[in-house]
Amino acid sequence: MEIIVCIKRVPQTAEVAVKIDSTGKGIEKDRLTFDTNESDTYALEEAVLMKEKFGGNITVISLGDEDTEDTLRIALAKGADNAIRIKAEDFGVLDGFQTSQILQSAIKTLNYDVIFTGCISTDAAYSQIGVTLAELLEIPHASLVVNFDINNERADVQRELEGGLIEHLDISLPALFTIQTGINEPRYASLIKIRRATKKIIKVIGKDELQQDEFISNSTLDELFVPPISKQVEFLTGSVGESSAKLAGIFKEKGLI
Amino acid sequence: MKSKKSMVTELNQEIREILIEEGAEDIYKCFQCGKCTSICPWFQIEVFDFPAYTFSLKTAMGDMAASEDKFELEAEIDMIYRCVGCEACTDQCPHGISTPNILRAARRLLVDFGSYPDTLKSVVQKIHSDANPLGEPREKRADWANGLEIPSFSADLEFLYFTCCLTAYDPRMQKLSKATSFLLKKAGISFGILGEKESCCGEAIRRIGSESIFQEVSKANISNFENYLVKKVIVSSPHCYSTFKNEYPEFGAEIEVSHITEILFDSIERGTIIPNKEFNKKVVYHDPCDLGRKNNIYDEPRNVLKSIPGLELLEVEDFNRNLSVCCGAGSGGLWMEWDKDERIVNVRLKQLLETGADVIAVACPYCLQMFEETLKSMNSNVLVMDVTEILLESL
Amino acid sequence: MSEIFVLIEHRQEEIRDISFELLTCGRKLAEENSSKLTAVILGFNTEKIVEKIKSEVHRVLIYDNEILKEFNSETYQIVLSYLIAKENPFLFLIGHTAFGMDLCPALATQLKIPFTTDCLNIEISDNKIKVVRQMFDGKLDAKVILRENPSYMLTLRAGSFPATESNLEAEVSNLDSPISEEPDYRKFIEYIEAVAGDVDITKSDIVVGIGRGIKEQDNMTLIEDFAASIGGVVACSRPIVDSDWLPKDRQIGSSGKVIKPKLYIAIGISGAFQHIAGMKGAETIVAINRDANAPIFNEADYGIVDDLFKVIPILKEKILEMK
Amino acid sequence: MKKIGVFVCHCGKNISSTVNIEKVVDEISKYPGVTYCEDYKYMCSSPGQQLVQKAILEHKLDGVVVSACSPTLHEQTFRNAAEISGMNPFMLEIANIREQCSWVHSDMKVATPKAISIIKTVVEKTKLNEALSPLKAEVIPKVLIIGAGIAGIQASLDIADAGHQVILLEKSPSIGGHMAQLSETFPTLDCSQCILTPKMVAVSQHKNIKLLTYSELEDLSGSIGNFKVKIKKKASYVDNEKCTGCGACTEKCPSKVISEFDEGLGKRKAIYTPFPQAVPNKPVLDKDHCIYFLKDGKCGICKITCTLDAIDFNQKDKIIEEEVGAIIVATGYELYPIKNMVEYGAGKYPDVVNGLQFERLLSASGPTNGNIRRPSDGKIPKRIVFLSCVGSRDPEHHQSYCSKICCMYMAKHALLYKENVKDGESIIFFIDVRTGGKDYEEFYTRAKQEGEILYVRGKPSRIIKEGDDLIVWSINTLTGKHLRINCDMVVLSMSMIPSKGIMALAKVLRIPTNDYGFLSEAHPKLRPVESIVPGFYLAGTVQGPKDIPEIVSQASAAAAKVLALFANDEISHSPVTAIVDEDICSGCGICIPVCPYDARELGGMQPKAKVNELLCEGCGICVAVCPSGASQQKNETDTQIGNMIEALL
Repeated sequence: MEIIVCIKRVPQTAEVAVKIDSTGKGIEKDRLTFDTNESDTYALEEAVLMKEKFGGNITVISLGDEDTEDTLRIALAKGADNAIRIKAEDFGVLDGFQTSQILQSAIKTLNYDVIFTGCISTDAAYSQIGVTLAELLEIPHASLVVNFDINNERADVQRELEGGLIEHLDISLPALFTIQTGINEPRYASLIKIRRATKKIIKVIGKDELQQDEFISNSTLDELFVPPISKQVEFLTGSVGESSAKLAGIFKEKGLI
Repeated sequence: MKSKKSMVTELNQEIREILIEEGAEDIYKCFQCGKCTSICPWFQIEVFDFPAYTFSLKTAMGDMAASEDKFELEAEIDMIYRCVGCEACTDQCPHGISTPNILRAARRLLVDFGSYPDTLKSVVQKIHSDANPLGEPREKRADWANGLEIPSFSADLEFLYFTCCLTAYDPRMQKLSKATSFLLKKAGISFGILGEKESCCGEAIRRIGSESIFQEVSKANISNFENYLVKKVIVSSPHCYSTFKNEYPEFGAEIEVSHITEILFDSIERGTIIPNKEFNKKVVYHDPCDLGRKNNIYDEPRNVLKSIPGLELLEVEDFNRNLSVCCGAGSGGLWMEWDKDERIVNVRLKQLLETGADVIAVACPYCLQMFEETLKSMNSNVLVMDVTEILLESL
Repeated sequence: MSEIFVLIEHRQEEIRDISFELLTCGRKLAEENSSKLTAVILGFNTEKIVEKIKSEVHRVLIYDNEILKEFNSETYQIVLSYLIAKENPFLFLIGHTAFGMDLCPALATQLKIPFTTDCLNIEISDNKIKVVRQMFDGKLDAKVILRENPSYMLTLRAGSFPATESNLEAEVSNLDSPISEEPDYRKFIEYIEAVAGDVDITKSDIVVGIGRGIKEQDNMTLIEDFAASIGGVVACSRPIVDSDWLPKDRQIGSSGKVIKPKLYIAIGISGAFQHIAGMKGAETIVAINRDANAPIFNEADYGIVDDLFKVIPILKEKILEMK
Repeated sequence: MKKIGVFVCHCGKNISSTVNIEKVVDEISKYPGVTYCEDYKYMCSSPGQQLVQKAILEHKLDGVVVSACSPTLHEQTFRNAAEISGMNPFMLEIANIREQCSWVHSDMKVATPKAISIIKTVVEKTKLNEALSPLKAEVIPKVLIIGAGIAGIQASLDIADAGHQVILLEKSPSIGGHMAQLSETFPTLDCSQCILTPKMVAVSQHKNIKLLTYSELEDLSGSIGNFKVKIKKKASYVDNEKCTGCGACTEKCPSKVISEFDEGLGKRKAIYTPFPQAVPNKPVLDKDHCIYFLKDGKCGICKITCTLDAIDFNQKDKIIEEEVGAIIVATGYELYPIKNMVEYGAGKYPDVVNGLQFERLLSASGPTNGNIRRPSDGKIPKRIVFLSCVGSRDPEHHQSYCSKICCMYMAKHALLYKENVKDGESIIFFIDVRTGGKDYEEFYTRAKQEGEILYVRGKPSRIIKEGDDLIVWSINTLTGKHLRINCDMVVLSMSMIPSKGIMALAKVLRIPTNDYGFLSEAHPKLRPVESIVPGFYLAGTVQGPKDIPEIVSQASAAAAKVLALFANDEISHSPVTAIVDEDICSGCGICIPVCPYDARELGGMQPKAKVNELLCEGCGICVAVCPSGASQQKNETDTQIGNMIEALL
């Protein structure tokens, strides 16, 4: 089985301060730690599990700058066989739609049965790359996959819906699946694989090699701003009855009950 | 799907070589006596086996974190992150081999490949971004000092008081930094703080294995020291102490570092601090690894306590000074969480409580945090206090 | 300006709340831009749904067919691409839900319509669309301008436009589905209910966290009743797990789960930093603690300094009164 | 101009692999003063030496330079060869192109020119060498043996039997040493005292042996063949002429003191003989514990008891002066103190004992009459844990060396314990079991089986007391399992260290020690019983940990070396010594304290430095410190050194 996994190197911003840079359109990256986008790690693990089960090859692909090769190398250490970097430095600022088109132009020349992507990136958070890419490649897709298997050359897929409900689907291959976190437990890389990964050659593709010149943009980011919030604890005073009533009132007002 | 376990270990020179490059060069000294293993705090955990003595051999064989099986590998990496870096093994090893260093070699490689526990990843990110492991804003680093009239450090002041991240941000720990600044003033010592210019000393992330980010944050501190002409530093945390004293010189730092207990004992001896209020409690002193075993400061904190009238100083028999047992917080342990019956802190706390003390005295914010948090679920009236807090009460 | 279309999302014969939020948003935009609002319903035996939507919009377009009974993005895509190509709405609004995420990018791409997802706010001026959406783990907001085009497609985040009522009279049209069979490449099999009792605290909008202040295991019922009264789940700090009063997967903190609910109520939790790390992403944080200096109050929006055993039963009553 | 011949050795490939010999010969042949140059594969071999001899005769050489290995190896060989050809041996010099050149380089391009330079400098030196004749000195055929344990006893008997005089010095009241304390000895399990006491008696009765017990060496001067020694015989307050050793005084003495002989497990009196078979069997009075001395004459029971009036409270220490030709040092060992082992209780627990204490418990003459009782409460220990390598093989905290005998004596201990306590259980913690000795492995195998000994691989980390029991913490490194073993007693096989005072003694004797205080032998393989300083010989554990067979062999070997010395009436001493030009010497005296051999003094009306050439070893320190240049070294004159430097530049 030939599997392609699309991954993205993203700044880890969940638990740290994020500051807007001087352009107003990006963030200060000096002090941020970069790592594989969270749901992408699950996508990769799912690929490795499938490879362990059915055999085959995994190719990881990422559109990014040179540092992205570190991220690709981690994927190699965790079980991918080949890695491709598409040189982001050949392009200007890209939106998600352009990214999908670039990925598509690179992937269309490859053999694949299954493509896995993460279901969302933690930086831009559009949840659109995977599904768009599937459409561009003209293959079926399913997003937010929380259970995956292959039977009789078709994918047996469960998607996560709101409220704890699961949607069970049957999809023909080749197809693309965006993977939800929690579908599996991403593995660690062993030192042996780390060692092997450091010696592997990552294929780097420039814009010239994509056989496509124009990538249409859907949107442009105009500005970033800090959401207006003010967090200063408001102590609700008075008797127990009074303070409780005030709190219940706040819940109501905020539509929480 | 679980792959089949192989009982054959293959020699892998490459793994050995890279681990040696990352600092595991001591492995050839090991003669497999196993003393490290039974002195290790994990030895006292009944339900868990931490085979410290195997790491040299496993490294030499290239059999470290080498399993091809996902679950076995996870267990191996889990093991690598159990080590609290207390150096009890190093202290007792006939050849002075540091198991923490051997494991750190593996940790460095694993960190580069994101193959380490998520809780520690978050610590690394926070220290990198916010200069503290709590993820609190840099701008608030000096908030503990609001209203205390502590000057910003300048070259005309003798000492820089470098707060630990915990004592800077955590409301409970801020009592330590406040007590410290009060005592320093009382002793007539000229000092200032750097506030938001301070970065975490980086000790924890270096031990976690994140060498590159450690170097980044430590260099930020070192260039601050240079820019502000800092010559002498007082620290609350033995972890800062160890790092400044033993590791920053690698990167060109030229500072003289004192732990607060050294300064306080000196002040008591010189009579600038006179403890005169009785503190009629039985106090047991817990030796922090980074202060005692790693830096040989055993007597100063004890002497401070002994100088307090009414205070009865107890010792944990057989487990004091260099034979003290780690609180479990070292080398990332503060953020790791093991099953309830697999916690080193419980072992140490039991030993401390068995002395019948009313107060557990500590000289390290990490130890304080570990003991106090654990005591909360124990229904005990025993207090955990920093030496500075106890001294403050006797003034 | 041509019309604004809203896709009505329903599941197991119930209209999803997001649909009313979409309608509220769509109505607002339609009013501001002197346009009309159309609801699009794909389903089977849609009468009950149509009934509830009729007063919300100017026009209702219905594809009622057995193959549209359940959501299938591929089927929906075929039907909607046919509809949109025919109607050319100015804006097509879809919920940013599991359905919407699966549908919108593919549909818009197929139709070559500029689109974006997960919008919190939408602004239309001079036929141009500017939206606000969150980035970087919700830490920053971004203004995004869509490429100028006669039509657009957006997905809207749930909760961005609290639903309001309306009393319009819609013109209802039933349309014939352009297809009569679910495509072979994607087949819906079934819905699977989550196993009862399996609580995922990271997925709940309301979380009630308890700490050492609860004192005894017997007091757990008090908290569970309270949580039930506001539709929340019970989670905790480490000491509670240590005491085996709750399973490990209910622990919030750096070594437990990291949660980002709409509402987090911390009861009897002092707020060790390990715990704070797990809950500070909550939208609204309420702390109830006897100690006014407890660090948890540094993170809280609202605080009550009092004995939890006094506060909780009364608060529960007040909430039930309000409901 | 002198005619110098140069002989370049290949040393097989040792030199030739990195030094281009052909080029060396070519270059050196052209060097001024070199009239002959030749190379050979092994110059030290018989044909090699013949080459040198032949060339001396044929080319009428005045001096020879052999370019080969270090002079410590073959300088003598070649000088002897030269002498046969009629050349003064001091006209032959060695140029070291092996240790100082070929071995330390791998690049021929570097090594070859360096070898050439080395040879040129030595040629320059040789040109100005003078013919010298060895100094001769008389040998006093009398030996001083320091320490009367089994090593000293054996050496004494061997030399005395050969008809020479022996002075045997022992600091304790009896001879016998540690061997007298032992129970049975491995691997044969014969009783230690049974084999030792006949030798002790033989010493006491030998006409050629002068036994000085309770005595210490005070001072030493002179050199090989002619040492002057001062010995302090400590006051024993007993007149041995009168005393018959009846023991009445000991019996009546009221002062009980911890017994050194019983390693602290038993008591002795203040006036005592250490053990029943002591030699001499005369008591000594231990002034530090005697009530008479401590309380100003308020006791004296011994004096009253002694019917022979042998007690003499006024006895004084006596200084005895002797002249001897050789000295054997056999001061033995002691055990590293348990108090250094913090993790094992640091001497806190009485039931944690060392190997010698356990010997005393096993010994029929011991404090428990050979019944094994634990020290704390006299209980029969049912389980004993033995720990190997305590303080040994621990370069980080203690000694890095292996104490060699522990593996064997632990097996013996456990076996004897099993014989003594039938239901007893022995556990031996080991890292490696080392049984290198004749019949040792067989003994170990037997002990393991008969003694039902549990051998566990691992080094325990702690001994903790819990109630009545001791708990040993360890792991079994072969199974990886944790062990917390409860037991009644623990025996620590502490490392052997040189006996107390060895450093002070070595300083008096001016002989070198290693880092631990063990005396250094002249060569670890070829001269194992000699010190590098002539006239001093080593026997037994003073040189390093050993078992009894090895000690006895070494003692006899030392004796043989002494006898070889005594076989000649006189010895020759190297003439390469310092000399003083009295015309220049100002008598400043700087050279006196720097001389490590005490070979210098100021003498004469107008004091001038003088050299005792028999003591002078030609080290050259005096030459270096002399401000006026009055001190010169024969065949190492300033001019020679100047020429050598010039040749190098």
